Amino acid sequence: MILEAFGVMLLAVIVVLALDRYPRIAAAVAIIASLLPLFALTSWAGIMGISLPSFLAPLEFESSLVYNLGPGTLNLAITPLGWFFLLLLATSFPLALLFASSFVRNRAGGFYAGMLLTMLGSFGVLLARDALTFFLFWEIMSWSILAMVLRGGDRRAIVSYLSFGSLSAMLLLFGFMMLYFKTGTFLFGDMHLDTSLTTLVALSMIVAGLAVKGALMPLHVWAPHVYSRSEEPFVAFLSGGLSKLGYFGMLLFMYGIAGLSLLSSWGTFRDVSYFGYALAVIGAFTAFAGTVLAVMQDDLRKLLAYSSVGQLGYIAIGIGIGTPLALTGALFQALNHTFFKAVLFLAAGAVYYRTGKWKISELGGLGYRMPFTFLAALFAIFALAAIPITSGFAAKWLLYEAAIEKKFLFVTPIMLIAGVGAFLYAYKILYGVFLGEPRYDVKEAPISQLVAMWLLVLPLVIFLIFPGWVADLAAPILSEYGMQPIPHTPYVITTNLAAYNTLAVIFALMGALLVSLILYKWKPQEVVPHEDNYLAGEPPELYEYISMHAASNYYEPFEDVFGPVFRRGAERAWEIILAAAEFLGNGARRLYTGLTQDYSIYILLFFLILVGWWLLW
Amino acid sequence: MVDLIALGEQILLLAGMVTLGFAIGMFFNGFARKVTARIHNRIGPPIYQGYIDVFKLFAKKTNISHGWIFDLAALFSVAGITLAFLFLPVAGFTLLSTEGDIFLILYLLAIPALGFALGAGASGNPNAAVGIMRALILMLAYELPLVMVVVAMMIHYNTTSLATLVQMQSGMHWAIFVPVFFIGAIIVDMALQGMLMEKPFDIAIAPHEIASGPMVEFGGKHLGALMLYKMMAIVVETTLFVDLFLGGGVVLSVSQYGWIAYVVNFLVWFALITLVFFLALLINAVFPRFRIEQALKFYWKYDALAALLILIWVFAGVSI
Amino acid sequence: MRNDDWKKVSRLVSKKSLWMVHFCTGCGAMEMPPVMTSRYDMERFGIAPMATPRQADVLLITGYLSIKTLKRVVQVYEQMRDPKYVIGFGSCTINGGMYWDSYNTIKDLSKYIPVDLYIAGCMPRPEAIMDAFLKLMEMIEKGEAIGWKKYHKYYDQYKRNQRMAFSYRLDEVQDIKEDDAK
Amino acid sequence: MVSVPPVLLIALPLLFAFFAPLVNMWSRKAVKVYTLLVLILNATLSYLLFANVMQNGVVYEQLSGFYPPIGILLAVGPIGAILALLINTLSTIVYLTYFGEAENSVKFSMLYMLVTASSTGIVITGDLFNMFVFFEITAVGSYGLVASMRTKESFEGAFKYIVLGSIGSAFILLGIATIYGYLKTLNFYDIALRIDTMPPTARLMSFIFLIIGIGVEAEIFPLNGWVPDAYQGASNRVASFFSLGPSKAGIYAIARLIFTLLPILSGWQLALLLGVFTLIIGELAALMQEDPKRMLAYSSIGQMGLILIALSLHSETALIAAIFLMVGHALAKSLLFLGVRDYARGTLRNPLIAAPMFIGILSIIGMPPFPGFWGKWYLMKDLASQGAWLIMLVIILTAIVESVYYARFLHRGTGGEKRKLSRSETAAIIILASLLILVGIFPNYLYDPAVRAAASLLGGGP
Repeated sequence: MILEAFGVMLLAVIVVLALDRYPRIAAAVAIIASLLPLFALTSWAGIMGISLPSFLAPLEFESSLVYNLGPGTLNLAITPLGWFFLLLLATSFPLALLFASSFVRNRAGGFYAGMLLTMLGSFGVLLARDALTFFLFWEIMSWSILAMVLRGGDRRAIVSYLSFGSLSAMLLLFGFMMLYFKTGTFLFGDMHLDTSLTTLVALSMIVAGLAVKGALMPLHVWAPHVYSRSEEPFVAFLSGGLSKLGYFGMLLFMYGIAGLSLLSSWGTFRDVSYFGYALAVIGAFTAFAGTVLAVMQDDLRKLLAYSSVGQLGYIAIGIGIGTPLALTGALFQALNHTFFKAVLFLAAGAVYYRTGKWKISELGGLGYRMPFTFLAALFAIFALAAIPITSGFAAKWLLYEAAIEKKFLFVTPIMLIAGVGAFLYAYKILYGVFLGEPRYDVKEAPISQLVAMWLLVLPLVIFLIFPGWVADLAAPILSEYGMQPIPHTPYVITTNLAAYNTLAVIFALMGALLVSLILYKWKPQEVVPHEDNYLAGEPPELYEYISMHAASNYYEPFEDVFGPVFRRGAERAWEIILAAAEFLGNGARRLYTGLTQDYSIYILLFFLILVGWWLLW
Repeated sequence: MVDLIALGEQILLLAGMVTLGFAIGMFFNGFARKVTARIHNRIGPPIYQGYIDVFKLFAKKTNISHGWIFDLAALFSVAGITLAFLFLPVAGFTLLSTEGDIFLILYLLAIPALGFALGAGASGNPNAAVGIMRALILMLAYELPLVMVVVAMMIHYNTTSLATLVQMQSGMHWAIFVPVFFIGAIIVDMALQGMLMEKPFDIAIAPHEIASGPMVEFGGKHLGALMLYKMMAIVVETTLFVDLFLGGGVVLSVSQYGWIAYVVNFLVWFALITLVFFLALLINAVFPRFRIEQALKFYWKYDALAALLILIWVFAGVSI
Repeated sequence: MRNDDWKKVSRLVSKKSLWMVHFCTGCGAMEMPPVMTSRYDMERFGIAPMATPRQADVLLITGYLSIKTLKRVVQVYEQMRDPKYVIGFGSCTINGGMYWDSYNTIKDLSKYIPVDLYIAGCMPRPEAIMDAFLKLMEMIEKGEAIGWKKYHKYYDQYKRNQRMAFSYRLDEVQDIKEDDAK
Repeated sequence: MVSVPPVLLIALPLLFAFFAPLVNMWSRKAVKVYTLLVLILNATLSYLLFANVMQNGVVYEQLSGFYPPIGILLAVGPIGAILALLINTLSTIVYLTYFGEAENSVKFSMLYMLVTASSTGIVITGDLFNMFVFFEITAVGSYGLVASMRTKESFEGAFKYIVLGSIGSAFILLGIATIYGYLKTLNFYDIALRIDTMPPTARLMSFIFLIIGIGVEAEIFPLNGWVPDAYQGASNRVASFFSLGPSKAGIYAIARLIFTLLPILSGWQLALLLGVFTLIIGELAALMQEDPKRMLAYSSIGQMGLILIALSLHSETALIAAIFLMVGHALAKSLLFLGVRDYARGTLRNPLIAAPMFIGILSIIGMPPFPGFWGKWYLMKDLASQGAWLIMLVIILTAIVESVYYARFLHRGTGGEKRKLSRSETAAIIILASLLILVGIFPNYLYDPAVRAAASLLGGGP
């Protein structure tokens, strides 16, 4: 069934390519095709005892699919971990396509084809049960992303993506091959790793390769360029969905294949393996630096890109700590990030669709013009900033608890301060784009875009009320790793340190809002136009000469303090490496002088060297 | 049925405490102005001035709004600060604090701030935007030493729940009596100065520079709601400090002394938050204002460095 | 409680909390600091300076007003919320004072915005200012400070006068006069 | 299955090539069709031969009535069959593009047929001197093909090629002479049988002579000075043809040399070293190229290095990898060379060009599911099982360098106004791309022959 689904998707790729001139029909075909695998998977999951209504129960996953390809075998199976990420991807993907149906006008066929290919690749990765399958689908996904980046046509984006993608691929390949050298098999199920150095190096390489896609610093260089120079529906899926695959891989390799005991065998610090500790520290650094860089951006897409980098860092922290609490937190954060970042990128797309502007300092006042877009973005921003009226808080809370539980004294403050930093850029988006001086008289975004955004907001609401459901989803994953699921009910999550009851928060908030609403509605009010604003009494007719939108260089004092430290650090390093390669390349190029006599002398010299070598031997 | 009655009692208690909290907050407004006036060798307003001001603001005949996003400020700031208050242990009453922990409170404190910022931004006044920018950077600044000390404490006491923390400090085992957390208390008090936006950290409001910053467009009932928020925020933030370092003001055990304990604890709590606020006022009365990057550097250099020492101390203590 | 009683209570309380925005137009602003600081300390009566007209109840016009400044003053006055009061400082606001023959200053402030209270003198002493505030409080309590109501009632007249003042060309003034004639 | 005498593959195009001027006298326009028909015929024959070899094993044919080792022997093993099929099919496809051109040169068609035939000859012959002859024909034909553009650059390229090619031929001849002097035989298998009787000095000497000579044709560093200039000077069609025909024949000859003729340890080590150097130098030099054709030429050098590494590892897995790499490279590079005609902004705006070229690049940088990926995967697998981490590291680093310059290359084609290629060129690159996809998605169709070829080569057979 799943192979048929893949076949259908491939077919759909060709069909949408042919429908290049009819974007709407192509979109419809792509959406239908993107829903099919989900059905196929659910039916497959149903065979194995998973069905959608009861997907919250702990499950058994067994049977797998083997497909002999000649040079290798593809082993596919659905696992709890894969299932979790599949749900994220398969729900956000059709919605991104729905958004695209009104957003993408030029060369639509190529767009949908590329999107379907990325989806195909990511499905394969999630179902893979051996290294070959994993790598094969991983790279299919990787180059279809490249195809989408090419549509943007930005030099830095293309070069940085392809070189980092290649680095990631090669690290993975190297790692897989080292594991093959140690175990003689590519099958994940048969890999029994020992505690040798080779295994450690292999695992580190694999994790580093995966971290490239997960945009962990300092391997994140490609992400801002790619996120900021591609079409928004795609970026929404890339940042929301595909970047999670890196963390899926980390979970798979660190806990599914290597296992906690193996990781601990290389040394532990307070019951956390050094391996995990390093990952957590890198994750914390990423969370902080990503946030600081996001605050400094003026381009809306770049801001969101760095924000993605920062938020993904939290997932790495959770995976690094590696307790049930932390892993649940990491999965929860992955879930949240999928949806809120998709909403934010789509909202940015909707804003661009109406105004044609990306710069925050050039936008403004759209909150009253595009109220539904604004509200969706506001909700996503609440989730991003982990305000406890969305599900965003529960994930961060789990991670904080996990870090405190394991006594991560230096990581926890960094995480927390990165969380505060998120308020800064969150407000920059809100103010710069949606609040302040209304500069554009535009309509609300098209209905398809609104529907896509609001459907993506929905999970944020659901898991606000029922954070326990995520813990339910995480339970089979944890039990596969030999861990106990965290104690929870649908509303209450309990840890050794404290408890978090969402119902209490929600009801208290409702009560408080009710009281303040009564207080507020007590007196009538009139709405005045934006021009009626206090500017030391300056009369409104002067407003056409001055902009009242204070959004350019919004955090200038902040940039003065942090800018010298953080701006373009990793990028500078990458440029230096590239320059070194170019230096070597120039050297190699100069060997080809273009003179025939030189080449003849090369041959002669080569001959003499060979003879000399032989004589000496 | 019994459950319903218990629930009703609980809700009444919460409502009563919230009302009391607002009342104390309004009292603090007059108190602050009186204290400052006395330090300036003035007579100052009557101590009930806060009540009058709020009443007057809500009694204004006409109110203006810049649209529905602008109105969110009033709604969210009052509701959010009430929510934060409810999740704190106050004077021996746990209220809802067993349902959440310190991180929840830190994030709940962001609801009114973001709501306020939302409304201020929606007014479209550049002064408001600049004020919010300063407030957010200031928040980033003071949060670092604050969370460093809080994390050190949480790891030291091995809990993140404030209710548990207060319980562990009962019997006068206050955290402030632990030498290292005495330093911690000083650090957090510095952070509190920023949280309360008293001088030298009243950068966001700065009436003479940016026309009271975020509040520039708020008048009448909107300003009344914001004043309620500001006043309640003083109560919440000082209570947070008292809960962290001064055992939440709990001196008598309820099981031993019955209702007398409630009264005494309440009075002690009130005395302690007044004391903490009074300290902040003393600093406020004599200092000029920092620039925002000076504040950032102050917190991240000196305050955070001191907090780092505490972290290192706890680090050493834990690993032994 | 009847509506009138409520209004009375409201006035009684409101008079104890007068927030003012002082428009530093002329030399009168010089007299404000002594009033605010420890010598006279007007905060005793709940009077506090405010940064913006949105928050303020009292507008102080502290001296002469040029035409250009008047524009701003009107803008500020209109941004204040009801009930709002105006106090004119010194003779400049009453009859132009020492600028009585200037082409560029207004002579009678109450032509343009309703003034509840004038303080005579050039300059008025801080005691006079304190006295004015107490007088204003009294007026508020009695319901006599009704400048804001007058502004609503005679809005057209005030606007006309303002337009006359703002017009710098004679023919514009002529036009306004012709409009009035109709 | 029809049994096809292998000699037809060589003889027919040679023969028909000489008839081309006659056809030309009859009708100038018919020459293209005529050539195409010959090439199709040859491709069909090569397919039949391939099927035959796959079914019945190695096909031998002795020419001119003498028995081996005196007579000339044609021995078509699996690898020869694969390469013969590859060369003939692809040269047919590439020739298609000539139809889009107004120019109609009978000389070009003749030379094209000639080089096709001789390249095929190299891969199916079983005789050392015969191979030399074919090398000479290939080389001479290639000089002409390079120069057929009649521009300054093409003459320059052709001249360099002539000089270096002649030096190479001289070295081959020296090698052959050495071997013949000692063993009095030219048959591969005869030599292989009796090679141990040669004194080690002479053996090594002949190896050195031969590898230098063949290396010139197989684009091995430092013998490949002609490559960038010749590829740049040649027309796209010719460059494309070179990367599928003569270069593959050259690398095949090296395989033959190090597997059958002189299977000595130091030879493999030398080949490995050469492969690594060629890979590094080729990829690094390509990094700094602005001209797309020149860049592709350097990239070809790098790929040759990779293939040479795979060959010199001397294991079955690595040989399978080498075959996948050869096929992948032949398909992808000939595609790319065709696609880069007038390469500039806007080329990739045209989906019919962009998609095939994208696929070609993906195959070259080793992305699944294209032949290049299978090649790299197998090569790495073999290296890993031997624990050759250093070589793996080199391959990985060069792959990253490769992706950087291909990324720049791709960027140069984006944006701007949509550009077009002629219809026949578009058709050719689409066909090549679909072949890449087919081989990539159904690798087992190439995998089984490759396994046989590897077994046969390792066993010392053809």
